[in-house]
Amino acid sequence: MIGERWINLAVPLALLAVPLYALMADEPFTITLATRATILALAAVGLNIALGIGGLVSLGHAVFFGLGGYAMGILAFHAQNYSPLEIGPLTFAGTKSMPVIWLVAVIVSAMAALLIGALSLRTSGVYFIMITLAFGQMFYYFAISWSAYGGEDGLSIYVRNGFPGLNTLVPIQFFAVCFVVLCLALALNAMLRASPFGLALNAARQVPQRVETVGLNPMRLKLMAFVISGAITGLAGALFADLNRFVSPSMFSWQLSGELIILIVIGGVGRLMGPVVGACLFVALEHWLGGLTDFWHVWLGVVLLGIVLFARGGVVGLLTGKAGPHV
Amino acid sequence: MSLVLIAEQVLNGLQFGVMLFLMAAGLTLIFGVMGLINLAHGSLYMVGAFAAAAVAGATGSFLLALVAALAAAALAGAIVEMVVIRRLYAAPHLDQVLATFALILIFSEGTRWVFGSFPLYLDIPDWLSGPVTLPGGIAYPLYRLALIGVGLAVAAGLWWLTARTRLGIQIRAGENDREMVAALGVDISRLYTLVFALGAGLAGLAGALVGAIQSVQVGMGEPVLILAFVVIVIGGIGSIKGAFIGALLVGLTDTLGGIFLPELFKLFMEPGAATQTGSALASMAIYILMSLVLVWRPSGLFGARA
Amino acid sequence: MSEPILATHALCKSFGALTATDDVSIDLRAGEIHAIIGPNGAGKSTLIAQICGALAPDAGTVELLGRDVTGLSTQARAQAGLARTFQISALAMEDTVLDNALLGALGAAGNPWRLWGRVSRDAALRDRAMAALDRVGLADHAGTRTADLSHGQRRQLEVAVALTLAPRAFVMDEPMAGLGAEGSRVMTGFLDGLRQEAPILLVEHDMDAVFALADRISVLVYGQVIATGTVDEIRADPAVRAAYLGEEA
Amino acid sequence: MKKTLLATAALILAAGAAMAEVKVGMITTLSGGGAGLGIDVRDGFMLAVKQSGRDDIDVVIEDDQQKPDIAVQLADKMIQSEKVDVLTGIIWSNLAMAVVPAAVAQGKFYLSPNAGPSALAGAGCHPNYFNVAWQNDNLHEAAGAYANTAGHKNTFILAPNYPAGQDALTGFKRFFKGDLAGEIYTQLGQTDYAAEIAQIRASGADSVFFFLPGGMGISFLKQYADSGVGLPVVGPAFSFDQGILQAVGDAALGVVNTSQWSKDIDNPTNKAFVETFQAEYGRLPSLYASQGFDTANLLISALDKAAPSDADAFRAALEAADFSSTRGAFRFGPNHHPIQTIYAREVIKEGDVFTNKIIGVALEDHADAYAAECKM
Repeated sequence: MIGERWINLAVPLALLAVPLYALMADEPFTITLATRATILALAAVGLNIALGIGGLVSLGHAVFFGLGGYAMGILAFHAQNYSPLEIGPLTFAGTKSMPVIWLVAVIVSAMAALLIGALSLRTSGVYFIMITLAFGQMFYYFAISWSAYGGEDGLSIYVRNGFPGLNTLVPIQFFAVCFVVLCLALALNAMLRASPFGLALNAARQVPQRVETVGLNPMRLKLMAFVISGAITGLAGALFADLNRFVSPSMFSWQLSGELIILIVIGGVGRLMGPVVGACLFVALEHWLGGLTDFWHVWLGVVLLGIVLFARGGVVGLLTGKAGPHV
Repeated sequence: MSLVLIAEQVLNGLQFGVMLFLMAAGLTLIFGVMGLINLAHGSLYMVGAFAAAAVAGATGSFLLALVAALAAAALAGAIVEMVVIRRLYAAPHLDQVLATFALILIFSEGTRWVFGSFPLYLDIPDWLSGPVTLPGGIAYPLYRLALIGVGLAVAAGLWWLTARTRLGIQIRAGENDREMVAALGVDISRLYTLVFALGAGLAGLAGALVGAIQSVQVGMGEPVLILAFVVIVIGGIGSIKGAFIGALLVGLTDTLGGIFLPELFKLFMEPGAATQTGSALASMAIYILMSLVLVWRPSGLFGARA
Repeated sequence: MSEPILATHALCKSFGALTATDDVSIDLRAGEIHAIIGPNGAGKSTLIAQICGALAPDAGTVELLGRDVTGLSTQARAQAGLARTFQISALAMEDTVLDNALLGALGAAGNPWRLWGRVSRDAALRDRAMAALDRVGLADHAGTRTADLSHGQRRQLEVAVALTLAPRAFVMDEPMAGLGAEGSRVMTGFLDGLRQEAPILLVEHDMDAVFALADRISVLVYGQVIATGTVDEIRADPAVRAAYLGEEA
Repeated sequence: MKKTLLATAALILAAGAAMAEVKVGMITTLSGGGAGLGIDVRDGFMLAVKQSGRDDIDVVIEDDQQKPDIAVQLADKMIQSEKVDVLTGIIWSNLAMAVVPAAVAQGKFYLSPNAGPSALAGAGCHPNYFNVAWQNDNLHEAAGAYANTAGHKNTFILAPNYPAGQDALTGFKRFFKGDLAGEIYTQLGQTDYAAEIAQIRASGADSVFFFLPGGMGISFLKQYADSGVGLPVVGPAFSFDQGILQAVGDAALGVVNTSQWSKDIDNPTNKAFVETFQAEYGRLPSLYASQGFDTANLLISALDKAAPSDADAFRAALEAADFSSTRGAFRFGPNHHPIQTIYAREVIKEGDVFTNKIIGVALEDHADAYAAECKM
């Protein structure tokens, strides 16, 4: 058995090693794949705060992923067309600067998470799963019908947005940006777990009645977790849009919410590195199985079933020999 | 807008709702008795439709096709229950969501493997095709009337089953207390398989009935699945009565919203934009309805209080 | 006589046709242990739930330190100085013993919103948590996973979490439940000393403990208080003997 | 002398082009509900490659699962890792919008076998982008023109509420001269059209135009036939294509639809295509298969003249469109979209098989409405 601390160190190093190797072997597509895994991991790291620590099974996290994506899409769309963005009486200029886009993505998704969380947290269990799904569907259908920004067709951004001092069009440089963001999110996650808030949230998942009797409000703790979680997933959405230079309503789809949960469960619910391991495996599986057969979804399904039935605690759980937190 | 048209649209909403009920009843029954969230319920709907299309193609008989749909879906349900689902009853919701999501992948692509990528043919039998004229001069398709009839009959049948039969007593006892049922000497795992197969059979029947007027294709179960979940959540998970009321509510909201919302927006917007905005809002209407219901009653209309 | 710390006035609660709490008025005064006894199904748990705010009464009021708290949430009552222990241990089983105590300390500090800094390195919180663990004899187990504790140790941890709050009144739901003779003896000794810090409303089935500890006893039968008095008064009360102790009057 | 030298050089270049391996990346939908279309495009394309007898064309095929992000990822892979020269295969407009602008900006050629979003035909056109199928509006415009000739005066139109649906209604209205009895947008993926059919019945229309691709069209047609409304229906070929026609069955009989291709277009290329496709794959070819087939033949005709590495020459070779199309005459307009004849077809039953028969020409030598906005 391996200590979780070693995994926490080894996984990011491995994720870093793959594109570095690809750079030397001149396989730029592998770098793109690693970037995709990194961004999906970031989204799942966000979800894992709500899911793994807070116990909130959100089947609507695609909302935040999509909002982040559209924040990027809309700002860059106005910048590339040199048209102003008008919200009511206010007029903004579009932008192609990643830091500004990130800030907007984080703020917008945090606000959405606050609203959705405040309404959804009135329910629990299956109802919570379903009401978050309902919000996801609302955003999905809204985006499809919103023809000003492409509707179902989505929005294409022809050139990747810029980051001061970098050429983000070079795959390895964009990977580096995403990797650093992921590491920061992981550090935030680790810090959160050990903090007073993390302790209280962790207890709110396991014994909400206890948390109440020591004078704390478990709902508010969970809401805060939901907001932080949504904000990180939103940031991932903005990066994902930049990776593809494209946003579309499919970023809001319930299948995407489901995939984010899948990533976490494959890796290990509530584990710091669970989402990262899960995202890497998922992208690798997708790539490898997809090349093997047209019907690769069948085998993906079989692998997933195997993990749920026989590897509780996910891959990290298998490696450390410890079951994960109970959600 | 004439009264006749409104009456026809209400009938359409009812018919849609009644079909949703066939899906939702199984889903809510399975949740009520076993506490299981079954995302793969839509796959069983698809299995029913494909079985019906295959049998109708081979024999030309619509009734045989319906029987085949029921049987195939129930059988698929029973097998899935015994091989996979059985291991999930004690598992947290998260694992259930995931495992049944995996089953969707397997069912969908497996079906495509067997039947190919093109939609299958399944049509209304001659003796049910064409419109009939109802009182008030409404010309309404006979088949859709038949659907309403079948749906109501199934609803009545389910009520009778749960309220009046030995199996029903076991089901209701199972909802309340598993150990109690086991202590009464009922073979609990057989009961679960039976309930799962019953729910699956209903989904398969719905798939076949609807498949005759829609397209029998891979992935047809997923949109219906989401709607069925909306229905049971609105009605209160585990409640057959709730599923029935919820199904009608969703059916009517979806159908009437699609017609009246664009008209409503035309009162103060130019027609093109009104149609688009109205349609957009109509497609979100049932989800808005669902979140309103849940914010008002967090356990649905007829759900047990948490 | 001093002002009661905690009191209920004519509390009523029914579930459909079942009346679980019927016009219950009891009080808890400084320095005392007031035990509530009664047969199973007498409504003790329902009463506690209303006192602590988990359940809203149909009628009547709950007063804490002279203030009407009937409309307040559980957490507001906790902040006002009410600490509760659960009949079935409500502890974060996946976390360490210290973590559970830290949760109490965090509740006492009233601010769980700090997102940075290791909670276990916060001296103030840690000292408070360790002091409580020390008092119930769990200091050596601070690093143990709660799920690995024995049943008796979990009962002690329940009390320790309540202690971290430094409350004005305790409500304890069967703290002796499942403890052996030795465990009960230790817990009895501990509670005996605790009453000077804050009075205890004690729901308990262990009659030896109740008779050893209680300053006053209230007997709850079918949701009604049929008698309140000292140990001797209750022992002698014919109604209690009839209804509860099952003896002929 | 100089002239001869140049000609010789061109010959050598051409010969060199014929020798060098050409890599073609095909991104298309091979799994999920829309897989039928992608499979047809792929099969048609590969049939043409096979018939050309050339073994120097290396086609890399990948499944986009009908997801834009996957398509973009595959395009990156093909450009960065496979180093393809030409991309093709995308079925859906939204996927094309995600992939094409970036791919052509990186100097790759893209040949569209199906999707033709207006953005890529107008202001967003590009010298390296060629559409071998149609601009999205074309078949709808033809449907509008046909409705005029058929004498429809008051028609009811409907399409899903998404950009291609909005384009469809715009395209129809651009050519239709009669009145509109009603105009509705349905939900994307909607399966029940009872409410819309009731509105059609109540509207007093004399005809119906609809654009509902895939399963939506099957559902609509079955329900429409059963409703007994019975008004004449016009639509683009997408709902009457060989792949799904069998699933619609009798409900489609007699419906008129517009298409730039039909299996009974009378020319030797088409006859041979229909026969060999059937022999190779055991089913009748569809519209999509013909488009895949034409795309491959266009590519091969250009490869005979120049290598993609010589971008200008290769582009000129593509522009010439010097290949024999299943549609007969075929040429590109200034925005690299086809100028072609669009037919009106009627659904008939041949033995047990439902198929289409040409009943007339809807629009002759039709170009798209966006060509003027294209500056290249």
